[in-house]
Amino acid sequence: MTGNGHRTIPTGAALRVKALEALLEEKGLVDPQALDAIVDTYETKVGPRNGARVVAKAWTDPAFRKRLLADATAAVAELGIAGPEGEHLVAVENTPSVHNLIVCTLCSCYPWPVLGLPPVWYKSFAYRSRAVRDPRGLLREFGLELPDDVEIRVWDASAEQRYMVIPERPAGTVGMSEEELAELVTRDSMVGVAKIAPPARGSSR
Amino acid sequence: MTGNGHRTIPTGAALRVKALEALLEEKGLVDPQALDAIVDTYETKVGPRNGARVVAKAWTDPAFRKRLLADATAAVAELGIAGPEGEHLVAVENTPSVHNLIVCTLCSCYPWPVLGLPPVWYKSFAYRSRAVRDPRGLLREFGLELPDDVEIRVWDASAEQRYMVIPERPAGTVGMSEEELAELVTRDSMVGVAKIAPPARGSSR
Amino acid sequence: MNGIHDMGGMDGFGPLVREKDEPAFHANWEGRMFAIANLLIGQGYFNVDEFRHAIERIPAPRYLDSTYYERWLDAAQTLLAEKGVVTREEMEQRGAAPHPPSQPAAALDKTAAKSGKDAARVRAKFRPGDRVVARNLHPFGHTRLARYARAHRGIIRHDHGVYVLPDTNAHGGPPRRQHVYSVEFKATELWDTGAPQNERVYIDLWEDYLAPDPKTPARRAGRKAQRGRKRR
Amino acid sequence: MNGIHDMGGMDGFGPLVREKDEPAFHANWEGRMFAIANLLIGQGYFNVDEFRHAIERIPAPRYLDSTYYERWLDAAQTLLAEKGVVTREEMEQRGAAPHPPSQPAAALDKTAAKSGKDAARVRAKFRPGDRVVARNLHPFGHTRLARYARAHRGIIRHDHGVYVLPDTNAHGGPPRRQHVYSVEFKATELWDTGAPQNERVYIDLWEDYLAPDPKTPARRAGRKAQRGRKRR
Repeated sequence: MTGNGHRTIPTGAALRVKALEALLEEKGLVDPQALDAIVDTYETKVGPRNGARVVAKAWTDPAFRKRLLADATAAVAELGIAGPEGEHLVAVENTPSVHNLIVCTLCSCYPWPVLGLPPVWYKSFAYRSRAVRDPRGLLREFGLELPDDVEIRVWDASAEQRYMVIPERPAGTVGMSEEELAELVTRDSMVGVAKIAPPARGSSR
Repeated sequence: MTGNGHRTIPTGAALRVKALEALLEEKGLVDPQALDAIVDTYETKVGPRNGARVVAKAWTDPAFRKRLLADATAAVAELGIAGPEGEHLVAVENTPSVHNLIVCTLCSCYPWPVLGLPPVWYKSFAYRSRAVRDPRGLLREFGLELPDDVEIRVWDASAEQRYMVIPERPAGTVGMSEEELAELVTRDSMVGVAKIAPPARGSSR
Repeated sequence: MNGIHDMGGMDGFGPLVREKDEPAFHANWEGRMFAIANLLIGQGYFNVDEFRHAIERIPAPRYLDSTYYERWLDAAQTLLAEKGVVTREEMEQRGAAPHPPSQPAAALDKTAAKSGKDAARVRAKFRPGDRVVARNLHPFGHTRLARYARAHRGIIRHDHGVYVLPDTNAHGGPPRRQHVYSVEFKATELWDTGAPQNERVYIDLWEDYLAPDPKTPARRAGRKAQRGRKRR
Repeated sequence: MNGIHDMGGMDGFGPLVREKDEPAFHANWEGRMFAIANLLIGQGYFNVDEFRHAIERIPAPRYLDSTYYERWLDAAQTLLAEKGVVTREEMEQRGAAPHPPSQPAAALDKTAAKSGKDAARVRAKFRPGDRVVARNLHPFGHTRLARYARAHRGIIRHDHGVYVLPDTNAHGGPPRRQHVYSVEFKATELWDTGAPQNERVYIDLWEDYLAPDPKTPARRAGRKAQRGRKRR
């Protein structure tokens, strides 16, 4: 019991879920293959690489960036990205003077189609409770020290909108391709708990 | 884990307290006999019978009642009642139109010298959380249904004041002595979660 | 309800703990639970607001002592039993006894229920720039109005359009459709006046959660007055 | 701090459970723990505000999963270790390892620390009948201003006299002595406007927790004006 919302010790939940699934299947309420398909989708198909493609395109295509900031749901659909918890996407953009951070204090809402399922820390009580009250202190624990004059905007996803952060394009990336840029974009930067480091010299090209 | 703040299963706490006490005694920080004396005081000497004596006197001695409502600390001292958590006593009086209830939402402050140590339910999360928000619903769980037109006053002991309720004197007690009346006064009535029932016919005259 | 789930602004949960190279699911059962809940919602056995409320109804000590998907399991079982889809007894017999919730589901707030007559209202009451105050609502049922916002003043920044109000939708009430707004609150308003001046929290709030800020003359009134003057 | 201890007005703790013929202590160790803590406070090893704050600093999940005297044990051990009276190692060696708190003790709020200059203020700022608002303070340290009262309006009903402010006393700050008032709040103000009209909550609040209600002309100001008029 760490206050972290996650235990590594196995619990009775495994047996309870197994029994519940068997019961629901016997009653014909859930189709085991449909369950397999959902699990497979979130284990292999949906994840932060989707969001990284969106960010890289926004960095390199000013018209796309504009469409993304105006209507993120429609913009990411251009890249074939859509799905549950992405029906009402909102993209918020970091600048040298504004830093954005996303949270869901009431549960753990998260933009699944662009970022995949949230990490345990995003669902943790520490993150949910502190993001709106002490964002600077929280970011410091992520190793991100923001200058005092940078404005922090915290987005609490309490309704149907799901937020993603467009991080700042790092220095030293002039001339890189969209694909190369997408490689640099981390999940944490799209939640707003990290910046993107400039690429290591000579690593890409 | 019942949300009740109390478990009946033995825990590691017993061993930890034993170890701590031994350590503190070895270092000469606490005197085992002083500990014995404190435990004995609250197990045998201090309890709701003190409060019952106060209430019975207030019912039968109008001048005392007046002093009690004006300065309860001084008034109960007349009966030889004093001690920790009783330094700043306040007595609040129930009437046919006003019902008082005491709680400490932040911890479990309680007027020890007049009522003894609080019962587990007074310290429970259910009581602490609900007394200020839904006193009628809470009292209903205690079996006390108050008419809608009775005003409820909840006293949250968030500072040094410690509250006790002077319940209404029940019907059918005319002519009873102070000692007989004191027998009728329950702890729950002095917290404000119960009324005092009229005495059973013939039980005490 | 003012449950433990409503933890924005609370202290006492200790430092953040992170894990390297985290998988989508930490165990097979987590993936199955995720899929089961999504399928049951998708098939209409219960809706997402009912599901969230069932999670909120997990007794607070158990909520804090559970992992994320353990809470999903408790909530799904609670709803399956309450809706009679699978009985409590069936689940018990299979070794998957549902854990009793802290309160029953049927806690449709009086205020929310009464206002069902407004179901068709879709005209926006507020516009970007309007000053508002988050109402001090404390329904015993489900709400998405976080405690830390209540009674605090903000500014409408964006109108997200029309959505169904969770407060009734979680309780089988009429589908109240209304505007949802992004409301900007200064940290100095939500927390201490000593909070940093350049921190803001944006909360998405249904129209029913908001009232015009009585402290500042409503822009709306100003606009109407102006229009009136033009007509004259 | 906005800890789980500050649970006034929360839901999710289930029904009340009562026990018949309850003893003063449910086990020998409970009595010993009660006596140890009282003796340590009485002898000055720590004060009651520090002790309360140490209880509040128990991580929230553990707080809810502990019994009353288990919390006393955690808090006493935390303070003994932090104050260097008994080292963590000594306790560990005896099989009584202290549980780490959710945050360190040294969280003296900036605002509280700054106002130390007022230590000698004992004149009452408010009088019975004055309308006040509980300030929206969110110190990271100890406070006795419950969340459910913050930003809400009430009426001063009684002046209890002068007491030391816990917010500084729990953190080794200067002893700020000031008036404590019994403040009456209507349930309709604290909770929904739909709450019963004839329910009131009386909360004892230190003067620093209160501000004059900006919404209503202060009686004080009115009295002063009257006095002024009389003098003329």
